[in-house]
Amino acid sequence: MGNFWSRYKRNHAAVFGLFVIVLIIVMAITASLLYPEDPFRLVGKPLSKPLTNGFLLGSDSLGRDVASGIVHGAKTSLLIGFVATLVSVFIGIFFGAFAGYFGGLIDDILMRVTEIFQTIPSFIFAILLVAIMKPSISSIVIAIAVVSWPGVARLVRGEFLAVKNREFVQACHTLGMSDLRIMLWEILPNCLSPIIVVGSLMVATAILIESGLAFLGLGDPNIMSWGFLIGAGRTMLRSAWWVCTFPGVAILITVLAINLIGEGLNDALNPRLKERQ
Amino acid sequence: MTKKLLSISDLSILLPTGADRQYAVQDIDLELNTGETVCVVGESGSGKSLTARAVMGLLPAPHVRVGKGEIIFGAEDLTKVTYERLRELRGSEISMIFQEPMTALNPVMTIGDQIDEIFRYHVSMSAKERAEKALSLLVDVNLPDPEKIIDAYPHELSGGQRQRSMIAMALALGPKILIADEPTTALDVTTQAQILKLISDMQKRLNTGVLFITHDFGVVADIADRVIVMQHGKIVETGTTKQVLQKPKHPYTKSLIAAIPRLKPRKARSRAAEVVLKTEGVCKSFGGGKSFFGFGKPNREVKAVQNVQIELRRGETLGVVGESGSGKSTLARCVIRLIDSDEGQIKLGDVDITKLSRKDLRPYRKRIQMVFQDPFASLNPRIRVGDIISQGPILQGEDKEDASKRAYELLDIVGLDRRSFDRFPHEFSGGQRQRIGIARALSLKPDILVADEPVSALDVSIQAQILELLDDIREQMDLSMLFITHDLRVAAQVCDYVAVMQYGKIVEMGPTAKLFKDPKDAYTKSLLAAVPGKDWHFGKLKP
Amino acid sequence: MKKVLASILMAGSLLLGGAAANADKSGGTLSFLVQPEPPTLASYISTSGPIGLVMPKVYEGLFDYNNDGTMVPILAESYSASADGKTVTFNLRKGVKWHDGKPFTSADVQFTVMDVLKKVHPRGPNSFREVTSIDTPNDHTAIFNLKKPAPYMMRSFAAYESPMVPKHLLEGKDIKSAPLANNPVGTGPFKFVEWKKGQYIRLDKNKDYWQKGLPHLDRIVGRFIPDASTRTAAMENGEVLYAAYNAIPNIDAIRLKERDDIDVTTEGYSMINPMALIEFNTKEGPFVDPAIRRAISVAIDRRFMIDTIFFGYGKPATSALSSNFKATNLHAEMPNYPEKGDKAAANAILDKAGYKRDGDGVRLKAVLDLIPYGEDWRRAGEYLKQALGDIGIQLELRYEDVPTWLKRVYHRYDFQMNVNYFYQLPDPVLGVHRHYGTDQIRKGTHFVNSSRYSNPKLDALLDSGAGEPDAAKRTAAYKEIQQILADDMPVVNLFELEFLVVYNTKLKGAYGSAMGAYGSFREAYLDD
Amino acid sequence: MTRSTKIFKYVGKRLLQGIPIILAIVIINFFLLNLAEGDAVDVLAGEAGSATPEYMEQLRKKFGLDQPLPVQLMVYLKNVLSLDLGYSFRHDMPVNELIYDRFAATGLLMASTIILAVGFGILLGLLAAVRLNTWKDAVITVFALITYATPLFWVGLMMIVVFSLNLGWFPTSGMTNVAAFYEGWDYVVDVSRHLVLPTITLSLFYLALYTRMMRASMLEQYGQDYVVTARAKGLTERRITYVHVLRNALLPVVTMAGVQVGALIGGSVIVESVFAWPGLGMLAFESLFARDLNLLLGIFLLSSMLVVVVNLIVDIIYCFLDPRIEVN
Repeated sequence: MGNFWSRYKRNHAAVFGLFVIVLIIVMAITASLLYPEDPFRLVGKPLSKPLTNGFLLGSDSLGRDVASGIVHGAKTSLLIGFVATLVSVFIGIFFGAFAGYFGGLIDDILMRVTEIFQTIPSFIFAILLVAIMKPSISSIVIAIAVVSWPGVARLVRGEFLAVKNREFVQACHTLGMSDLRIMLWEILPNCLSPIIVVGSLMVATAILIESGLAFLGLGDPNIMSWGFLIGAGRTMLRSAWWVCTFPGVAILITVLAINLIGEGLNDALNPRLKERQ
Repeated sequence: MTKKLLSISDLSILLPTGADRQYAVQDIDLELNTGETVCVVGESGSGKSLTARAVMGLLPAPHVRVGKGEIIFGAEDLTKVTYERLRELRGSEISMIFQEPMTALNPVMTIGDQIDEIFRYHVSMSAKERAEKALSLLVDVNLPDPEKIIDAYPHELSGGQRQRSMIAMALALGPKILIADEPTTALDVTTQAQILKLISDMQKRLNTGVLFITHDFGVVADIADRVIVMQHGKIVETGTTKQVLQKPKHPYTKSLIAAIPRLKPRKARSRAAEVVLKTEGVCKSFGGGKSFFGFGKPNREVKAVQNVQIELRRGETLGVVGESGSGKSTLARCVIRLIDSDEGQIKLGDVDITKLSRKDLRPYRKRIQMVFQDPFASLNPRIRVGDIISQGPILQGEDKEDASKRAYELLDIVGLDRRSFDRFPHEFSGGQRQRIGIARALSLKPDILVADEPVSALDVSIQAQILELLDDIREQMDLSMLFITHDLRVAAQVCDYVAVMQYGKIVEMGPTAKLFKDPKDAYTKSLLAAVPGKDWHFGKLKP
Repeated sequence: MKKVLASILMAGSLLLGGAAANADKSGGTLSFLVQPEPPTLASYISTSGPIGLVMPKVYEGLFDYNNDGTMVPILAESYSASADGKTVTFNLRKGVKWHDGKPFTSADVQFTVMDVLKKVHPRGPNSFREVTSIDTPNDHTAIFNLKKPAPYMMRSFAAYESPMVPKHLLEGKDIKSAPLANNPVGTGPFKFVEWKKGQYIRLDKNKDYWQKGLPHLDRIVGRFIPDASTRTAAMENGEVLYAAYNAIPNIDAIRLKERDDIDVTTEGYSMINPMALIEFNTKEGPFVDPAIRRAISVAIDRRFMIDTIFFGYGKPATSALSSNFKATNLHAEMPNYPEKGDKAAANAILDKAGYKRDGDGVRLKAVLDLIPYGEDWRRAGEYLKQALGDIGIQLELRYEDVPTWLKRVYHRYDFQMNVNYFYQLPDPVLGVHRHYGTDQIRKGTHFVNSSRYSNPKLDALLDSGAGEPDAAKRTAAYKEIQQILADDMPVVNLFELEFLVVYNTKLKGAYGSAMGAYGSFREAYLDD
Repeated sequence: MTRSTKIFKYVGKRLLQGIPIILAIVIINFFLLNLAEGDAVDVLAGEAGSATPEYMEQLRKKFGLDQPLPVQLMVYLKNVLSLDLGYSFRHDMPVNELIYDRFAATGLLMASTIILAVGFGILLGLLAAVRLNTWKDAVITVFALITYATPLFWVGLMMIVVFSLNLGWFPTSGMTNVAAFYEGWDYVVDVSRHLVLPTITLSLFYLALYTRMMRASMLEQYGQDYVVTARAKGLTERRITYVHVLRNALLPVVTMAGVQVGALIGGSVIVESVFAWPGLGMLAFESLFARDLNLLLGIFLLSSMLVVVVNLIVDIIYCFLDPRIEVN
């Protein structure tokens, strides 16, 4: 662990990214302290410019505080990002592990299913799923997970293929270990590094997908999220730029930070990528 | 007539800050003359490769760089010349060949193109001339069918052919110096012999000075004029081959030489009557499967093991020797049922384990265990040593406490500190890891140990210790051992009985001493002939 | 008592004279926004908004209507009604040709009304419900025979409401699937040329238009741009010159209005009378009690909704009828419609009705469905959630796509309250009755009485309101109707929407018709 | 077997293997869409203003929506197998015709996007890797990170504001100038002008992806042994970079480009929506909310086919780039 951290902190940008994300998480957790009012509350003069009428980042067309929306929305956006990633990583590991470990017919069948999901144009499919399940936070999470898992499955399969022939796995076989135990306790921990790196980037992608869905009007109407703010502000981008710009910037910063973390994780977990000689 | 080509004096190479030592190479002096072969010998981490690279200006800058000293070539100090000058010298005056010809060649360029580049960047010749020259070079290095090889990609060639191509490339412009960085380590023993011969022929023809990096004293004995022994970045001994090999002065050199397995077969022991393992007509093929939808033809079939009969008796060590691809590892994996054989019987005592289901097999698992080749791949980096050793017994139903107790005992047996129990594999050296692997194999108190090249990834001094350990254990525990190796010297040292495999078949089998002394099969003969330094092993040295 | 209801002779010469004076106005292409892309061009089957933007340029009605309500003769030159109002005779214009060259005759009128509008048009069966037959004594005379007088019928002859379609291209075919739908052939000033799906509909000048000198424009192109911001940008860039029905969001319209070359008007919607409202499920769920519905109406700050969501465009509702019906003396202001909302009063109503607040101050919980026609309605829902939360009604918003929402509200009645908006159209009979009549509880039919409110007294009043020829009696009937509705509130009317037209000032002559964007644009021209 | 007949056979085999995948996609989507409430008739009736239940039943009968689901599916599959994608309820015309028209627009946008994104991504990644740890590398890396992280619609709208409204260089939206109806060469120029902004917007995201990937890939290749060999041969850095490293570094980028195609069709929904580009993405979006089942299934079918074909093309390109890959 100490070793990991020392390698991670060598990448200054990644440390910065981590700092930003921690800040955002703290902001999300303390949202109700920073802005105790419901972010949907109409609290002032509609369409106030930033820094006027007591609004740090301005107010939207109904007089809601954009800053409050961003602080409260951080929770939702991060939650969507993390949960969707967890779900898709879980599905991906399931498919990838069984396909890679057992090979043969099981591999063929699982990979065909994966291929099917990879072949469907993903964003349209996400729209379809959300539309069918009705826009809500859970349907958005499910939709994002359903369209993102094939990448993980392929990655995990590749890792399992590589690791399953390593000698320590063979040693487990000679000890009479069961397949499930080998997969879970022996192989999986050795595949975690690339999964963590890819997963960290998927969080960013999930947040972007959520904002795209919200842009198309497929956000949860009852929960404050950055996507919601963007959806609410996008038609007035030209007249009241702040309503949609600040949440957009919030997304940009978050996605950027997560990406920096992802690269840092990559450097720290996969030191295979040598510096140029 | 010889003249001085290269003179390295007081050279130190700095490692990046934070490395375990400050210098990779410290205060070394070295000279190379025309027509001479200087071998730099040392174990991994001795700094021999970096020394070679420093000559070419190929240190992985900026992290690793020359700290002080000079490398004089002709009238120039190579540590000071411009990059452009260095580039001119590389490939034309000084050439280099590498250990792993597969990765050292660009996978997406044909051999011809890769040779052609040298001419394009050093001399001005027409395309036609260059092509002709390239072809003649391939002929020179005895490549079969050079017209075909010139258009081939590296992956289409065998390891030996690739290394020949590398040599052709290196010698293209008749360099004054050839630096060879373990050029035969990745090759089979027969191929190694051929490549060594090729290098030495070329050297004679071109009067090249060869700086040869190796860890194998056998190779040194075969080719070197002078020897430099390195340890931890310093030169500990230097002298003519004869001096160093026959009368080593430095204790390190002495210990190294003592550790080298000799081609002298061990003394035969009396054979026990009890057969613990017996295979009959074992066959295994790979490929030939069909895809899910059944399109297309089945893949090409490789018969890895064909109709193999072996017999292992209690307390003896049966060696299976052969070159890469001979099927010896496949046989080992069939015996231990990591893979299922296609045909034949594998009997543990009276029980044919090829027919057992995975569940029924489980009780038999503990009777036969395996030691693996790669000490780094054979231990799960995420699991503590204690758990690695004790999980076998736990799986077989032993309770946790007993298993731990046993694990501690095993650590003692394989010569590891009891504190190792709670540590992770990456904290150990290769030799220590191999001891952990042996402890794991012993944890189930097996009757039979299958050792698949257990020492081939280890430095020679460590190799000797592990071989000794295995032999001790076999003795103590009355184990029988199936010992897979490519190295006849190792086989000679540990095996009572030897089977020689080629193309999946056993071509010859017999008591070690008899087989080595009086090989019947042509292949066995050629294997024995190719063992590096065999003359030296039998007390002779290159004149 | 034989009385000519009206006899209009808008001087053709005047129009012709005008045309002559505008002879130099010819030429140019008008591109305007059509939002969203229409499903088909069969305006005789669908009254879908975007179809209305395009097709009145191709098909014509018997009359058009001016902003002041006067009728403009188009395919009919005049009409007269019998004294009992049961026979209406139309004198059709001579020399009118369909775009394919065939003459337009009374047979087309007869076929259009009897076989098309009365059968497959969404509103035709209602508008022409009293028409039993049409006689065609000659090619230029069509006599409508009615069961009862139907004064409102005379408000529905515009091209958008009742387009005249060619009999020779529809007769004997399945009207719903006839190829005419996507290859319209009309009598109008512009001919249909092509419909490039996802891009535009192109109409070119009808050179053989019956009125010489018209139209001025060479071409009209209706463009489809799905994104509102991009529509605004296209308007700013001069790529489109005309945008109606809030294709440009109000907030942008206000900004664009400041520019010299762009102007905004609310005219051209007087035949539509759109009204935003909340429908309640009055049969089950939390809103069975009229007191709650009344309290909701009282609590809502209608002015705030108009100002914040529609940027000041709109009028607070003051009764079940649009204030535009003041012109016909049908509208009466009612209680329970405070403009700024009165939360104290609303709380009082709820307290009195016995709805107690729990520890969180919540009296009851409900789900509010939102009409899935754009962001504005989401804002409305978000406002309502706040406003009703203050009086102890905790709302959860539900926003589903169109088919799901339609099924929920009009098919399964699986809703509690629903934000929606309706066109009240030029007469309450056409646009208002459908919410309240017991006969309008028609499961599976969209945009009718989804509240399932049924009141025999109201039904009787609606009946008499529809057929009453006497203006004073009609006024009285509607006053009582509005009174009952203000008490029972099966539907809470929120505000009268004012749609905007945003247009480039280059474009002239497109604003005379009461049909506004649903007009023919035959007199429109570009002034450079 | 010669290489070309091998490739030919391989293509055939891959296409055959694609068929069950595409059919599976159609079937999955068929059932998914039927899970959704409401059908095309509801939407049509809702848009029309009002329609009687009897009329709606009639329409359903006409569209075959009154049949049980398995029957509808069988009918659909039967049509698909005879290359007929059925009839669009909403647009009242054959799906084949509708899609054919839109496909050109989508194909154009996709092709230009891929060319731009892959081309510039490779170039920038290369530049960043060659100029590692200089300001150029820093600028490129930051640019890639930011464009990757910026929501697509935001970029699109800003493009319109800057390049259409403020600078007036390009039209805001659409595919052609509808006031002009150009023909011949003018038409090509016109469409190209309309293509610029959507292409840039859509490619920025992928450009960032490829840039980062190319950079990483270059750096990884620089660490390979063959680079040391090349240096030992006395080659110039230029030659090493552009001949040795580049070709090897391209391989993962090419693979990635193939995988991205599917995402590209989906990702274009937002760009098509912002720029009113008449492509399949927008059509799919609209037909979903109109429950125009046949049309939507047709689009899914076509997009999936496109993905299969493009992946195949990428694999073939890969074969030529990497001689180690055997076509089999």
